[in-house]
Amino acid sequence: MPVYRVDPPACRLSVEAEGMTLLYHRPSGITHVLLPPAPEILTALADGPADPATLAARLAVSHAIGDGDGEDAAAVIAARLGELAAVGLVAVAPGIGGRVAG
Amino acid sequence: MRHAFSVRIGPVGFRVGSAWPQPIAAMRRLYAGYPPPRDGIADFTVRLEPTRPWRRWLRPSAMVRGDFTLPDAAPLPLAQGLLAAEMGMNLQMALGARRWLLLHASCVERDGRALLMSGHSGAGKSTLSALLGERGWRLLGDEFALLDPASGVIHPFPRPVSLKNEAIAVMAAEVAADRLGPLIPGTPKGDIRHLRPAADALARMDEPATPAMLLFPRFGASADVRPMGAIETFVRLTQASTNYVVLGEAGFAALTGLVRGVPAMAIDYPDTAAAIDLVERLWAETAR
Amino acid sequence: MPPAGDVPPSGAGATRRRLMLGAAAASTVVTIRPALAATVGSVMNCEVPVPDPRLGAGKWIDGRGQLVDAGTAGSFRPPNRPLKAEDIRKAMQGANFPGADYETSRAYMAYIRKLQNGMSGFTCYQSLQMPRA
Amino acid sequence: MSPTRLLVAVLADPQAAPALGPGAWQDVLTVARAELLIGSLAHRLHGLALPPAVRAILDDARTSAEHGRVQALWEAEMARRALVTLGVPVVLLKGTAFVAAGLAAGQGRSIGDLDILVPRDALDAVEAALLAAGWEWVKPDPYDHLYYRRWMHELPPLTHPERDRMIDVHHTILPLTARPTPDATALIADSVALENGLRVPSPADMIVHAAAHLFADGDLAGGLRNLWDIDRLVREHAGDAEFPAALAASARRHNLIPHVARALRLSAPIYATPMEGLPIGRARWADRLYARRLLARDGWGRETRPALRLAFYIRSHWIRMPPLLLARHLWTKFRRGQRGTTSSDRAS
Repeated sequence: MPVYRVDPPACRLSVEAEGMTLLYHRPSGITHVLLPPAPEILTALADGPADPATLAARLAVSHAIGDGDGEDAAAVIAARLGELAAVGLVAVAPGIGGRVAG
Repeated sequence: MRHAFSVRIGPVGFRVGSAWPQPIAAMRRLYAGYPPPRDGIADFTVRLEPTRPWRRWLRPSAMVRGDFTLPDAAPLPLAQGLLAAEMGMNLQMALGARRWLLLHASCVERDGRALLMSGHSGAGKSTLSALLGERGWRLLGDEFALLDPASGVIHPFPRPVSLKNEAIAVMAAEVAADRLGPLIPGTPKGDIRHLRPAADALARMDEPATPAMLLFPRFGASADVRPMGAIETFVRLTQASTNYVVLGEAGFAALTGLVRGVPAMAIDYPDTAAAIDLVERLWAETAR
Repeated sequence: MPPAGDVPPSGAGATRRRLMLGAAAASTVVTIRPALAATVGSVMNCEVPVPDPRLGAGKWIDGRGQLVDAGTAGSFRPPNRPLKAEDIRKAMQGANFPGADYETSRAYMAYIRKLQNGMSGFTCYQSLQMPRA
Repeated sequence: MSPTRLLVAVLADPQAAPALGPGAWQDVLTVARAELLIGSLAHRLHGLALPPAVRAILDDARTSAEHGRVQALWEAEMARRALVTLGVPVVLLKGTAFVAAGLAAGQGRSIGDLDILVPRDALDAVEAALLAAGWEWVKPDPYDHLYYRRWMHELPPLTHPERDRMIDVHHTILPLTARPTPDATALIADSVALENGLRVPSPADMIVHAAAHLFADGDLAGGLRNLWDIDRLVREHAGDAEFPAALAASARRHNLIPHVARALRLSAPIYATPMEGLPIGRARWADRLYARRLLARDGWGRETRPALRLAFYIRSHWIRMPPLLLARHLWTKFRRGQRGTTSSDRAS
């Protein structure tokens, strides 16, 4: 299972509304609309790189995990991390090279 | 270029050059009373040029070029030169505006507060804003609303209103004849006639207004109102803006500020009379 | 204008909030893309000639949008004027082109969807799609 | 003085700007936009006393340039993430390299597609990694692929549909058909690593590549901006005594001495670039033709001197492909045209 990293919180500007998050990603200049668990994943990953299983455990500490329609939590987290990596909000280690723009 | 005309519409200065005299003469009449660009320097340049040298005389057709262009634009017959100039100016705003978040929306003002109406072309927002402009509202613009990222106010862009097909007769019944430009038949969008904004709207074109209500009007079977949440409004407005992405963080802050501060509603209306009643009622209830 | 807050820091002390994970297949990220579709009608005379006059003059269109010889069985006569942006936008939502029946309109749309970079009308269709779904 | 001459004069010496009148400003700003130099101009004139209308237009240009910079760096970062596991050197080229390396040439610059140079034997691995990471062929036409692989110096262009950005993967810096055959291996070997692991050419190689790009694979389109890059890159090392020798050595190694010499001979009169000790070779009467072509634009932004422009356009095809191959290429395109599928020639 790959290990994922996230760039520092200062790279993201977000506004919560109606249970969703409008997020501006400074290094890419791209705006995303995030539904749970995506924002929670970014926040938890800020505590250090993790693979999906580790992250699922970390999230279980700070959140009461609702069941993912019976699917294994780590599998759901892995899918969400893949989606976040595709838009560049997280990266598979070894590294995040993006400096904070501007 | 042989023929040229410069004009300022709200905060934006344009210069239009043409290989033919007709479009420029028509613009002088339509834009009579508009100021020249500030400091004598236009923000954008538009050029009306023949597609081929011989096309200047043989079945002349005007290619619209300028600072910003889109490949694949088809030329327009010279008889529609006024429309070609309008489209060229709109294209410069759509691709070149940076000082404000550009919303494809019409906008009217009352008591210093602005009503924005956004939607696809053909949703009737130009006609609605033109009608309101004759009913005690000040027309800020029928095509673009300019949202200032720093202050959150709307700057007017009162270009002549582009009336299409049935809307021409509707407005002709409302205004003096000298307010209407020439009829331009058979354009790609049907018959077009331009309506000059009221004298007050031109005189106060530098007076911004604070956004107070946001409507997404649509022709519908019967009058209907549906409140919209901040997220849906935000996403829809990013699709109604041609420069949201290029403004970066300032665009994000401006748009999140707007959708969190201003009530938004999707409205259906069967006819313009019902639309105006609906707008007046919602404005009275909402924009205190 | 209220300042947009930064991401709230996480911490072990935070009370445990409910977090619905949702199904693995359910996407939770929507990316905002540059848009031109809403304004294309008012910023350029955007038309799509069917077929591209340089390449397929005299050809007809088959059901999959391919150019075929005139009169081929199951093919459709091309429109006599370039298709206008307004009509294409409506056809993208299922409407028919003016003066064309359902099958003909679907054939024209199939042709338009196959437009490649460099073919005339490509940018017009591309801007009608912005943002690409 | 023509608006284009005024533009290059103000770029070279910003102090000349406050003297311009409204008419001159209108034309200079219009030419600057058309030549993709308005971002650079905005940067050069920042802080000077200017008419409010001019400052507003230049502020807009800086907003555009800043967005372009963020997009270019992000595209490089996404390519880096897709290719990092290959352990292959990835050298950024042109505008993205200037910005990534924080050079003066990158300030306010409008940046186009992402250009990267990779070792020739890594081309297939790079192609596979980019396709796996979501990039797609701009034109899936098999004939194009064959043409690009055999004769051009790059993979067929790829685009990322999510971000609508194109990437050109090169394995040398000139089409194989062009007579001078630069030493791509040396360019990669001498490249400099950035903090994030991506690489940029050495300072001397950057100038040599910019000169190659200016003359060898284009019809001088965008030449005024490419020449500005060269001026800024040269000035970056104005005080370095060894630099002229390094530049001459790089030009020799890449068989591009005449291109570098001509680029420098054009940059001096147009941007007043300091030339002491630089390999500028002998002045040629053709230099004047290049300068006239670069400055061929009027105050309305229209291209002028059509005959001269056509000559350079034909030349750009001629030198990219030997005559026989050019004929076969055009004949194939013509025959394909008859069968209703096409791919127009993409100016690189």
